Amino acid sequence: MELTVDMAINWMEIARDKYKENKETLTMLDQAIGDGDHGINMARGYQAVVEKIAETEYDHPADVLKSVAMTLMAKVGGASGPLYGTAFMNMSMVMKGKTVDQKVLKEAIDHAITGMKQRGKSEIGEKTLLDVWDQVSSYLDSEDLSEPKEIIEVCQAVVEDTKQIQATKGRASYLNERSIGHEDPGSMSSFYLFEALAEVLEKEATV
Amino acid sequence: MELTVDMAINWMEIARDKYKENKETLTMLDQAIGDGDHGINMARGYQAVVEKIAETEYDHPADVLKSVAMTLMAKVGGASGPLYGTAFMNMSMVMKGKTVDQKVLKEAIDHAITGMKQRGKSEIGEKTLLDVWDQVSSYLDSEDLSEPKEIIEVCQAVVEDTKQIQATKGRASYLNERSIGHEDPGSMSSFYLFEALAEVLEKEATV
Amino acid sequence: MNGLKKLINHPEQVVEEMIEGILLAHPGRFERIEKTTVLTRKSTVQLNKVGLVSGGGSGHEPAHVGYVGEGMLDAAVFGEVFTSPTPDQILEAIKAVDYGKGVLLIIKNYTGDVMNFEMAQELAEAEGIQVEKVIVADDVAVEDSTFTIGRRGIAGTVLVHRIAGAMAETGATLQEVKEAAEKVINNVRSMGMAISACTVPAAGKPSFQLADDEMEIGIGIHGEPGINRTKIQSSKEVASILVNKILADFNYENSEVAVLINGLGATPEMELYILNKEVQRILTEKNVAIYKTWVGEYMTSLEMSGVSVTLLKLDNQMKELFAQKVNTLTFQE
Amino acid sequence: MNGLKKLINHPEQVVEEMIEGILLAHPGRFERIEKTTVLTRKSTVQLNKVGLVSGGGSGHEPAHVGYVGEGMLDAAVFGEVFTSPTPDQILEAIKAVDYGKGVLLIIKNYTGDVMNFEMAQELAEAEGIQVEKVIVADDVAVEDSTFTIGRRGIAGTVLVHRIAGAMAETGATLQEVKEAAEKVINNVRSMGMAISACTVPAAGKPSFQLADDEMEIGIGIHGEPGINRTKIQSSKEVASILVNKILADFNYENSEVAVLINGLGATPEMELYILNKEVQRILTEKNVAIYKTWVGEYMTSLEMSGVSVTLLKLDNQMKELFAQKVNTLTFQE
Ligand SMILES: Nc1ncnc2c1ncn2[C@@H]1O[C@H](COP(=O)(O)OP(=O)(O)O)[C@@H](O)[C@H]1O
Ligand SMILES: Nc1ncnc2c1ncn2[C@@H]1O[C@H](COP(=O)(O)OP(=O)(O)O)[C@@H](O)[C@H]1O
Ligand SMILES: [Mg+2]
Ligand SMILES: [Mg+2]
Ligand SMILES: [Mg+2]
Ligand SMILES: [Mg+2]
Repeated sequence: MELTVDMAINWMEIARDKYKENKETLTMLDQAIGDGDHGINMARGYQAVVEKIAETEYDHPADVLKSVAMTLMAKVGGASGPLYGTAFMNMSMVMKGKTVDQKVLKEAIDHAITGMKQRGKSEIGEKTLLDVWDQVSSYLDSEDLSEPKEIIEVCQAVVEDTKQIQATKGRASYLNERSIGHEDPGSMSSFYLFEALAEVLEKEATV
Repeated sequence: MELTVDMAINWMEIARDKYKENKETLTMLDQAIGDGDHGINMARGYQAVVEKIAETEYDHPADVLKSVAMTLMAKVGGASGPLYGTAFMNMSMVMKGKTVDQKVLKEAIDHAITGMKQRGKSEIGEKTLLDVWDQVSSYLDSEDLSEPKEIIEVCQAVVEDTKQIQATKGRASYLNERSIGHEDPGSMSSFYLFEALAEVLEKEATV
Repeated sequence: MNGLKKLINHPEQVVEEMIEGILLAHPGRFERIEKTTVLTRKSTVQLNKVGLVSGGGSGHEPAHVGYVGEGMLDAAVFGEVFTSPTPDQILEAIKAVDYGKGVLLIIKNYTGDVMNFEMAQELAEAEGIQVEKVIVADDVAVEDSTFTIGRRGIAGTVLVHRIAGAMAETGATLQEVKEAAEKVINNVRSMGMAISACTVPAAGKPSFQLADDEMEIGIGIHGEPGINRTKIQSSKEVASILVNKILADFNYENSEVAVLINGLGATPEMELYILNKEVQRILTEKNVAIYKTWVGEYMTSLEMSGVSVTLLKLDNQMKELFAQKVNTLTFQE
Repeated sequence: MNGLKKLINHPEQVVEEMIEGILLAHPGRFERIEKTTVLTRKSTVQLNKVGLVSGGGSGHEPAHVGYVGEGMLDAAVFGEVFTSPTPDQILEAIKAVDYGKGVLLIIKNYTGDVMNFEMAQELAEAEGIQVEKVIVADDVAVEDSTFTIGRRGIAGTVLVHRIAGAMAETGATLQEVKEAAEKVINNVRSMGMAISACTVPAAGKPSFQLADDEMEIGIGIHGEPGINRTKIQSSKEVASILVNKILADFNYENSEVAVLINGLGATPEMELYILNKEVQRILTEKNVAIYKTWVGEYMTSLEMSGVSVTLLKLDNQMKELFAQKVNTLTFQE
């Protein structure tokens, strides 16, 4: 595989559609253990992302992701804005000047995780979106990307797993053990993001 | 008939019980076309009345009614406080030094009506408690009091009739034609008052 | 407890307990006349001015205690929830704030309020105190008619307190203070609406019911039903309904006005400011110049969700009086 | 319209329209930084003091704009409803109120707020501006733990604004202002509860549901569920739950405190004062002396019905700072 500029743009377009469509789902999840704005935040952010990248010319996918980072940072707010902003910024840094194959993608995701951990002062296993990114990284490490849709299953499983965890970071942590039994909204939004990526890669693979 | 001190006291006790029991009915009626406090006002006022007259010695029913007037004036508030206060004050003035037979009672009620009209700047037929007092006066004029319970029917009919009237005084007047179809809460509270009186007179008649 | 969704102890004790809570919170501001529900202005100096008394049923907080202090009222009389206070209480207030120049009663036009205040006035006059009264009737939702009690007094009353209070503070005579109050009354109009009702504690259930998609136009401040029920509309449309009804009643064109956007209890400040934006847009379109604006809760109706809009046409005297110092819980300017 | 029971035009435009409504209502108070959601203090003189910036999600009005002005904040940054503002906006605020003595950020302890403000701080420092921050975490409902994000910042934040603002006004250095703020943070504790939830406009439905006879203890100010749900109780019992939880966390005995009784949006003033009475009774019983009390809406949660209680242990410096002049929409003392 190779992630091109067009694919990166398409990734964002599909993500935008998914966030728009699933705004209510994310709202509901965030209402249960947070403050109910996560769906709104993501929908607003990715709408702005798509508008931004539509009006710009890009030479390299790293540049697309940098635009995405800046836009998310400025339009999302809350906890997810800086986290996703940092993630895309760090991915962009890794990809810069490189051909984005599976290895580079995995390195980019790892660097995104490093950045988010630092920004969020958090670790894997605290019932946050980090848990999804971590498993995507592992998957890219161990499997070749011949069937990109497998990423979707991997993410789905993590989201399901976050149900069992008691949150220790983010708003859900205020609930103590009452956070158990609910999926983490940020993990769900990361699921949509990687689902969108998987669909782009799948499309590319079958061309 | 002759209204004695004991009967006047008993009248107030029965009235208190009726207001306590029917607080919700009056509240409901006042919520429909007023502000919902009439039941509370009457229950509070007559509770205070009974407490007041229990601790006082009286020589004449006029003195009892004067206590009632002062207490209602000080404990009820709203529109009904000054009106009922004035009514009892004026009744007391008429009864003073007299044997309270049917004729004196009728004169007392007429004087109450005069006072309330003046205080409320209102007339008969404006969907207020005056309508009930007016019919009680007519009844006392035309019938002998051999069956006091007839007063109850008279009052009941007036309350029913207030439904058809559009209020032009009191809070219900703000509703314009929307006040039609609802009984006037003040008429209903006057009904309870005369029902109590009728029961006292009835008791006396059958002794 | 009684199962009511209210943070209270006993539905019949709310007024007494509120007064105690107010005194504890603001020990320097108020004096309670013993065994009454009257709070008077605490002053470090001997006052030599017309005394101003207002009051009415409780449940409209910050009215009226929030307006007691320098440059506004001298006493507030608390009635039971939505029930006018009684003449004996009002009389005590009059006696307490008669500093020698007479007392002005500022009454909202409700049968109960008018009767109870008038009786107190008669009693005070019988004791040799000079008392005048003004009656505020600013609510254009209600028809102005000589056959009925006429219009209600609602949030516009606050501006009467403000102007009469400032006038009294200058040392003006009772007649002058009364005239200043009447000028406000003649130039002030209000109109309100609600999207949910309120519950009188002792009544235990809401005064009326609005469906999830309904609003009630022309609501008063006592949980009385309004004059018209419609589907819920945007802030823009609500502003237009309220302002147009006011403008149809009184000509504010080409004049300078004070605007009071008043929340009825549960409406977030966010929504009041959004409504303010719409109101000011309409006024500007209609050539009404805005001199001063207040946005907040000034005359509430317990936890009712809704707003009222008040306009007051200003002249130079009023502008000068608005510039005067005021120091009450709700106004500090 | 969208059928929401709110007086708005469009759920996604509420913050922008609110800002416009605020500017129209108070033209003399605020300046908007162009193309941002930042309102700064309008001053007739050149300021020479530490600049104070606060902000956060909207829906907490009067926080934070109500605290912008002489003796408190220099800028408020508005985020979307319940969503921290973004670093670019905060950066603009920092730049605007850097009068040459540096800027202090007053942040409430939420992951989102902390991250966005910290990023802005980094960006501002990169531009050569001296920036310090304090993080308010006064809510004792949440466990204090180093493994988690720790406690939330709620109504106690207002007192941090007040003291840091007064300190800055004296011309103190950034370090001194920060220390004054931190002293408040170390001595302030709060706890809240709700009897009904609120609805984020764009979410369209309430954040949680409470039955007619339920209340939720330990609620935050973002419509998050609380820590404990119980049957609704009397004001007396609510006061005792809230105050005892605070006293269990911090020893206020034999000290002087400031008390803030904060309504979350829909709770009538009447109920806040009744609660105040109960709170003060308990404090007096426990030998806590009350120096100053505020009762009202200071840090709301849209139209949530509920309250929070805040206690701050005072020393002489704080008492002097509380006596200093403040002139904002919400505080004028
Ligand atoms: N410290 C953290 N580290 C990593 N992820 C976090 C952290 N705090 C929160 N999150 C993620 O952010 C999500 C919430 O995002 P959002 O609702 O947009 O922000 P907020 O909580 O400020 O309202 C959570 O579901 C969680 O996955
Ligand atoms: N001007 C008036 N003249 C005679 N009766 C009146 C007048 N205004 C009101 N009432 C009576 O008072 C009743 C309402 O009493 P109440 O609810 O206690 O007072 P309020 O209207 O002040 O809340 C009405 O139902 C009506 O019968
Ligand atoms: Mg959230
Ligand atoms: Mg009534
Ligand atoms: Mg009443
Ligand atoms: Mg949020």
